[in-house]
Amino acid sequence: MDNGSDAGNAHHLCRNSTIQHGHTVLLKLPNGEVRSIKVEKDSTLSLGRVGSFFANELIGQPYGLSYEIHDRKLKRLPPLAMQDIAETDATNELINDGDFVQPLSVAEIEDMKKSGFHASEIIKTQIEQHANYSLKTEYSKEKYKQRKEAKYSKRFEIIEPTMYEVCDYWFRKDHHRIRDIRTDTLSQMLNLANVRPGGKYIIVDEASGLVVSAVLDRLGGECRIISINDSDSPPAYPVLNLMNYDKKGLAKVLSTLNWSTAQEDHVPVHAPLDPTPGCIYSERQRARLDKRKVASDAVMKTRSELFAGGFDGLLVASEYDSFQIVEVLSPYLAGSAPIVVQNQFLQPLTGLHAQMRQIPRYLAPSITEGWLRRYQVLPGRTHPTMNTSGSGGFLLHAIKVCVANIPSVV
Amino acid sequence: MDNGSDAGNAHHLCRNSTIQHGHTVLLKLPNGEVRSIKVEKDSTLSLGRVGSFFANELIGQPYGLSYEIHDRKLKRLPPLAMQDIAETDATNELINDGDFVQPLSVAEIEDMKKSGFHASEIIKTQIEQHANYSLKTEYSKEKYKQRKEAKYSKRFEIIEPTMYEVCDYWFRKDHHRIRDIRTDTLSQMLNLANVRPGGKYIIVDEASGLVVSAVLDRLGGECRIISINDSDSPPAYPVLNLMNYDKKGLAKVLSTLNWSTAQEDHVPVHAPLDPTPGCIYSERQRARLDKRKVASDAVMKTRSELFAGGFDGLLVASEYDSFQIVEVLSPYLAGSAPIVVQNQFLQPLTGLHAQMRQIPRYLAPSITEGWLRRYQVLPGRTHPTMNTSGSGGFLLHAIKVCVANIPSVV
Amino acid sequence: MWPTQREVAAGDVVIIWQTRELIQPLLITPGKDFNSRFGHYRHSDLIGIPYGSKVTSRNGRGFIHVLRPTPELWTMALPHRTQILYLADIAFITSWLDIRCGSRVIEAGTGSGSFSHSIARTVGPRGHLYSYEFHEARAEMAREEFVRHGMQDIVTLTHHNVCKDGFTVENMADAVFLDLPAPWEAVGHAKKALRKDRLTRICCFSPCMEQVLRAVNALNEAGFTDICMYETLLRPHEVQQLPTPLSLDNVVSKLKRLEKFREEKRLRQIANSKRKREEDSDIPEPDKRARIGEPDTARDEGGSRPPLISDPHIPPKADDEVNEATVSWSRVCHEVRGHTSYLTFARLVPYPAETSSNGETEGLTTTSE
Amino acid sequence: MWPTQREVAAGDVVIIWQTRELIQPLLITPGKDFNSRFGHYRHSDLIGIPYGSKVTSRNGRGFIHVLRPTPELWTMALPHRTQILYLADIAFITSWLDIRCGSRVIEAGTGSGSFSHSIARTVGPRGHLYSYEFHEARAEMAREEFVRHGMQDIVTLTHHNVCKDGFTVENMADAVFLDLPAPWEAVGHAKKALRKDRLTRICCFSPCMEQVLRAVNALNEAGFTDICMYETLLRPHEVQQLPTPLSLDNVVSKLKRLEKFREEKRLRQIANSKRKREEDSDIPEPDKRARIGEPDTARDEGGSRPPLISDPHIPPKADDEVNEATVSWSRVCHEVRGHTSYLTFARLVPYPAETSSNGETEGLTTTSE
Repeated sequence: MDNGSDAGNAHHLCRNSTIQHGHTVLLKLPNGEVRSIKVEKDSTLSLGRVGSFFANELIGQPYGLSYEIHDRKLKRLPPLAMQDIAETDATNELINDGDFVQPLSVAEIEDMKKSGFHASEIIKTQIEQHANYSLKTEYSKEKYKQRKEAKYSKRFEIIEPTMYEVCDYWFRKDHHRIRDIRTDTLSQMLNLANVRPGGKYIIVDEASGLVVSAVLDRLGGECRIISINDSDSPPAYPVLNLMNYDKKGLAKVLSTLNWSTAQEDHVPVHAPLDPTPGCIYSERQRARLDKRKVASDAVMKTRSELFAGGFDGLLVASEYDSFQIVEVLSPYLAGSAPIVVQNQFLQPLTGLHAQMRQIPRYLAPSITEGWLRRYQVLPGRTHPTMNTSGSGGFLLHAIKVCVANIPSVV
Repeated sequence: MDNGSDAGNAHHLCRNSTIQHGHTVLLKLPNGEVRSIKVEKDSTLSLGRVGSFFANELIGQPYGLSYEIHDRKLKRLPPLAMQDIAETDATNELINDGDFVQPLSVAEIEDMKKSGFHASEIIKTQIEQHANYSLKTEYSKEKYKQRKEAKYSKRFEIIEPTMYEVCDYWFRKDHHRIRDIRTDTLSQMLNLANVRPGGKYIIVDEASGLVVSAVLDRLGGECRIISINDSDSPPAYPVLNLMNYDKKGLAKVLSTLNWSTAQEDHVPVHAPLDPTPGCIYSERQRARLDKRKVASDAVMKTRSELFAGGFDGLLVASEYDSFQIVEVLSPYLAGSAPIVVQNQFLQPLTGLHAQMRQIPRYLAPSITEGWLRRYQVLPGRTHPTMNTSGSGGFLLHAIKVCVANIPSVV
Repeated sequence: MWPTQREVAAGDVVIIWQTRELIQPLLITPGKDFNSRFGHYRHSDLIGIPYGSKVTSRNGRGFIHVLRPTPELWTMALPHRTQILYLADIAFITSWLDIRCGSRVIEAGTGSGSFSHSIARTVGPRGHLYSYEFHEARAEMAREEFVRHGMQDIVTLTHHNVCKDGFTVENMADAVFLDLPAPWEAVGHAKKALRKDRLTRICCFSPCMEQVLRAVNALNEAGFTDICMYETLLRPHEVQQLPTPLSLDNVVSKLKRLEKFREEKRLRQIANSKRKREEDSDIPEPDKRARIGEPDTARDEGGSRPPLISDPHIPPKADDEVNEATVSWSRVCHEVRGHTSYLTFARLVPYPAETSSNGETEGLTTTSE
Repeated sequence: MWPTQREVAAGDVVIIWQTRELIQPLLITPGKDFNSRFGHYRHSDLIGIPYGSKVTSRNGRGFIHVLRPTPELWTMALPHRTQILYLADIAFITSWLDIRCGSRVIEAGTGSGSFSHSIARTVGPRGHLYSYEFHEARAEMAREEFVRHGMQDIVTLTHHNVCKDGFTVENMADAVFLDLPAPWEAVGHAKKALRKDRLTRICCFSPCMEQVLRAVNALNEAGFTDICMYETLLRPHEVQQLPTPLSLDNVVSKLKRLEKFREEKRLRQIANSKRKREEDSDIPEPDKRARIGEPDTARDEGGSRPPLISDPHIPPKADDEVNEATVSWSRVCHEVRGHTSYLTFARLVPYPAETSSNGETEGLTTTSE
């Protein structure tokens, strides 16, 4: 059973099902906005207009429930039934297209003036806009009312940090930092890479750790991941923060190399790791030496693990020349292992495709683009959302095969 | 009123509303296939399994009706009501996905054998497939029945050659030859180019004449078109054949230059067009000289017309370097005239965009991709078609502006 | 419709293009000024200049483009009275309904007039648009707009509830377009208005699926055939000029230099610390010494990084040999329109059964036109 | 599930990849042969080779790739018993339903097992899939397949009409997936099967909109919340190696050469004809002469064109200076999948009201796990 208590287990990086001190959690506000907030014991959490409450109120609570704030105390609310829900598009639709339900804005009046309309025409329009509201269908009125309600409600929901929700949150918040990877594309990456409990994966993740987090979450840590980055420091994977993993448990399943240490002919420039005989060291210096040795040993161990090969899949979301990446890392894949490369542009994958299909080691490279459509399903008002994301990224996938010619004859 | 009789009028290239001797018409067969056929007086037209009939039966008939063949005679049929219609997807769906309603095919049996299945398993599957049929929902049974019916019906429909139908026919028949221009994209081209009665347009049409035909059809010939092609012969515009235009009327609204004669510094290498004094000419030679002179005069006149400029729009569907095309032809556009360039690939338009936006003469170049979705709307069975076209082409549009700096001060 | 002469004249409605997001109509009125954050302009200075001109504000605050209105530009510039129709829908509907020069078309309701302008342009003076608007003030505004745009001879606007009262014409329209909340209530009236001597067409424009299902049913019951439904959208692509993707070689050489630099620094620090220890050998507590030295070292390591060292949050893409090459890549814009409305189409076929008592078995007849 | 060892062993199910369109499963059985148009192969020759090997037929007729099965490859290779689920839907449903290592999942019906294989792979031995199939023979085939694929410990298959008889488990599933013609009939049963101690999720997979509307209603009435609906598809892009677009300069120079050639030819013909006329001056009828000469000239003009002259139906792109440069351009394949099904999702929230009599006003409680 999922429970935060066994997060330290080497084989399990379970998702926390209750909120604990120090967790970063996602909250959905009445206007649909999702915000991340750190729950520190004994602190006060402020949600702006929605109100403030004591963090301790949340600690120990399960994820996924809704609350209302009353005098800094939380009251658990029943989930909203469909008839109580405002339009999915309420905000966008009214702002972009539905100006007609609002009186003329200052900008509109300015525009009318500039367009040579007489003052009388402007006043007429103003009146019309108001009249308009009373003429609107029940449907529109309801929308307007609900939007007003959303503005003033004190309701919020703790979002369960599933991979889907975390990806969706980042895609809305800052799609550039996750390289435009939308929920559908991320899901396809996991399936195309045959991510399964017990698997070993090589991941190049310049998507703020989204791909690494997704694999870890999908497998509850029952896996081994080597991630390759481009920096001399361990990679900053801000997405991973939302998973609230135990650091020690994480270190057991996830190791990192960079493009230099991932080279087989890499010669570390490091100093002797054992104390130089005859030198006197302070305790701190000794501790530093030890730490260096531990770090260096870890890199050496990860290198050996990478070079030993036999990995079950390669997932790439990187800004660098993707053909080079695939060429450098595919030797460490087992035969029949999938290769999945993501890009927010089509053109680099087109080039990658043209290069890979020249090489027999890569079977059947294919490029796909995800297409996703969300619908509003309120009674009598079913339609796709009026606004949507234009692009959720592109994928190239292929299968690594062995080029050695094995003949067979009947 | 639309009528073929006034096709010779210089200002009208009306669409024919009745079928005449010599017309090429589109017929829709019971299986949904659309075929083009030339209606020659006193001939017999054969529609394969559907049957044959005398061409004269069709002459004088309006477009858009349905018939059944009885003893080489046509019987006019009422249009099909919704409840009599087979699934839009019937054919494709059953072939691609619905193998389950069919007994195993020979190929499937072969595949099962190869996969190491025992004969007993294959027989079991066979039986299952049959059992399956009896278990199917009423819905599937109906589909199956209707498909069978479609196979044997003698019904056919004369399609009215609207621009929409003609584009759709060519898109299905040979999308390469119309450069992947789908109905939605073609429609957008006409609107983006502000095609309106009385307008003058420059068109580069390597889409088998689809763009030229669309503009002519939209305006009923109330326009002037100069088309530029890449050959020394007049362009072959097979799409235009379906419009069944009167040749003389057509010549009055449509003239053609090629990339050589469209150059301002072009010097024709032509021989003297008047008879050489002292030479004796046969009647035929004289006629040939006259014809050469007429052709040459026409080219000269078209050149003057082009170089005089003031055109209302430029439409391009070409394989050549589109930036060169735009640069060569945009000087002949009036200020504020739209430029619309189509391509079946995105990449060349990306390049064109990058080049055009460096040049102040082109205002706001924008690239769009058409998206079109068709639904089946049978009672209780509403859904988008299971198969669809992946791409209907890309468009770049911009506005030609005047670069001369006009200052204004208050 | 809008004038077609080459130069701007007094009384013309022009489109002032300031930015892609700021496009607005302007009625050229001598004596008036046009003021915006892109400068101040006299209307009279615009008279006589060619359409499509770029005009610079003499005070140097900017420039504008003076464009000839088209229905497409008008749609980008018009004052929204209702949710408007956009290019993809208008273009597709026009084609499917076979609206051409000379067509007679019915639309209900007029709304913001986006469709009306496009259809009036297409049918021209030989055709006609019968436009119906239920809402009185909106109808009045549209009527004035049509006059201002010189469309009064092409468009007849009627303030009218077509669901209740039907259309003002009978047996004469080539095509009907219904943008109404309950199109099924107007389908019967539409059938009356359509001409019966040839194939005619209808389109219902409805945002919700439930409306489609009801409209389809009503069309079928009214005898319309070939009922089909479409959705169409434009996917706008944006082009970006980006540096060519860096080779891994650049990263590796940078990481190597970085490692070497760090190691040299560390050795320098050890040497320094050793020298200090030897110099300060009178001090008996090396641990304290080290403790004092530690923060320095830590600060040094953290604070005096060479410029090559990366912030771990920003991958270090730049290198000594800066990559000057760029590529033009494109992608669909991040946020795009995902839905406008469902377009339900149908045809009305002039089958003789309509006028004869024995259509089923009647032989071939030729309609006279 | 399928073995994970590196080499092919007897009894393994492998995927034989011949072409993109010809992918099939093979049960490795020593003594058997595999024959196809890409050659003949002994099963025993495949035993011991690494997965992912390319194997050449010794008779030189071709080669095959021997791949390790994955649910994705299986979906491409499986014998279709029903319309199957494809990657985009399976992947998205898995994510939305939060199916992970260790999850307990219900699916109805089993169908061709495409979804079952993917889910079994994902939940692994710590999780479980309860799969229900109404159709007996289909259930039997799936059961055998699951055994052949080593999935019997992960999947429990029940031959059962879930709409009528409900599920065999209660209060224990993390997620339910309904691929049924009338999912609304199973929604109540699904609610019973889902665990109540935490957030759980459901998905209904329906091709038609009318099914969605009914399912949404049933879910709402059963107390499911956050009801939403999605569609997802993959757009496959194809890459083409094409010649770089030709410059207009090439066309112009070609057209000029062509014009010159024609003119020279014409002058030659005139000269020839003149010479002939002078030679044959005893013949009194130049008209007839010309008439005789005419067809020759015509044939010559039409038949002996230089190779540069274009067929008017095929634009002449080639030139002397042939453009060797190519570009890699891509576009979406011409015919693609346009719809699979609508995915209706909902959540079941463990609100205390479920277990308490006064949920509306009850204060904050902490569920114990």
